[in-house]
Amino acid sequence: MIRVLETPFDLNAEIAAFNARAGAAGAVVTFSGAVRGEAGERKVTGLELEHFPGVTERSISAIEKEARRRWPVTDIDIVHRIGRLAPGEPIVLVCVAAAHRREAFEAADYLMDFLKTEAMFWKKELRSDGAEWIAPRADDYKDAARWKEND
Amino acid sequence: MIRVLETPFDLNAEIAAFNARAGAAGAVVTFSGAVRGEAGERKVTGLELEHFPGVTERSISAIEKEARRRWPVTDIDIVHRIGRLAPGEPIVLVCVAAAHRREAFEAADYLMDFLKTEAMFWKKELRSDGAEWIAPRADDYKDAARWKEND
Amino acid sequence: MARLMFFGKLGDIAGARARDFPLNNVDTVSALKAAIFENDNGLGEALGDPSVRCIVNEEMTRGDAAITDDDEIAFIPPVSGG
Amino acid sequence: MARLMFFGKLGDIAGARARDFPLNNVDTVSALKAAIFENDNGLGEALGDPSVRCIVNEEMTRGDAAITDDDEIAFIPPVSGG
Repeated sequence: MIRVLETPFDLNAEIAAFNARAGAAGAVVTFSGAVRGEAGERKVTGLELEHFPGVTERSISAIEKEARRRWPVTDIDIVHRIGRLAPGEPIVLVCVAAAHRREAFEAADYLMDFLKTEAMFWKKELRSDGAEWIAPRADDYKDAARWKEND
Repeated sequence: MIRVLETPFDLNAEIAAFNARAGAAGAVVTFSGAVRGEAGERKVTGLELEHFPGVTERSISAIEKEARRRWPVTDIDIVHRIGRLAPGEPIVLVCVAAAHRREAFEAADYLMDFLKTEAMFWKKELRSDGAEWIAPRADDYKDAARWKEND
Repeated sequence: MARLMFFGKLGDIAGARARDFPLNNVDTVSALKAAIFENDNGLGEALGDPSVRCIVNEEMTRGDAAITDDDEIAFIPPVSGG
Repeated sequence: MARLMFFGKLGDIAGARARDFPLNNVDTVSALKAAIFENDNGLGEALGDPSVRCIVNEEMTRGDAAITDDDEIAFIPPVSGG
């Protein structure tokens, strides 16, 4: 299930619902990202996340579909915030269930790498010294490149 | 925090407590394993997990310490069941918090590989066709070998 | 009138997330960028950055796509989710 | 009397998780295994498996450790957590 939400979501309630639905598979990996309160030495007062309605959802759906093609996972949940976020608020949650842990870990890792570098979101960091649109770090592109298949 | 528990634990409550304490770091990865109801074609009626009091806790502590040496994680929780478990019950929970997702993913993955192959637990599978002590799969040893450092 | 959309920092530079724009004789994305540059050097320059991609009617374009006054033309800078 | 402990399948084979055992002249782990074999062939054979490790007074031993009647000697088959 993929959701792009304009209002805060309850991370723990989402994880609990996923576990109730999918936990019997055997292995569940969750990743959650929260807004950090600082960027280097500078204080972050919030984030603003933009998306492209329809197109963003389809970009996530394509990433999820590819993860399901690569690993025999039994269930995937992806929740991504848009709009204005305060420090400490969850931005993203990925939950993956599978029979064995390796598949669950790899699929969750894969999903996050591509949510960072291919899903259609734009993120503005609001700081005490001004606002800045954030591009993925070089490491994010390197992480995504790990999954290149030799074909 | 490391806990070895003789009675069922509330997976979602543990995750929620970890998120409350450690979630502000930015990235949280959780892994949970549950007893599966079947092994191949055979029905599993439960598991029995033995440990070596004191020695088991120290073996987990050594694994956690090594994970902290390798990655700049800000927090780790490890919960592991012993005793009699029914299908669907959680056996193990690993939670890792870090500033960035790569560290959190790798440390959680590492912890699970060594909880499977080095932590002092013994697991008996109770099935409709009898009981069997379970050794790690060849893949489990292979997974653990991935982390070998060239030194 | 084509519907132009600007995401991320391009929206800030354009001063709007969306704008109607008469294409007149403009019939490709690159010609559109040139026409925008004539009106607004700063925005035109930003659109010319090789990292900026173009989505026409919700489909990612490759190279220099043909466009008409019925199209929705979105300019997107590098994405950054998660 | 030394305190012997048997974990996992070794406990099933021994018929007990722990047992007191007089070492008499036995002063190494390998001599202990031989002495156990004399009493209980099945258990002695299981302890002889190269995958079985020995923990003396909560410390993993390497090779053939010396032991005394005051020691706690634990035999462990391959572990399997998680």
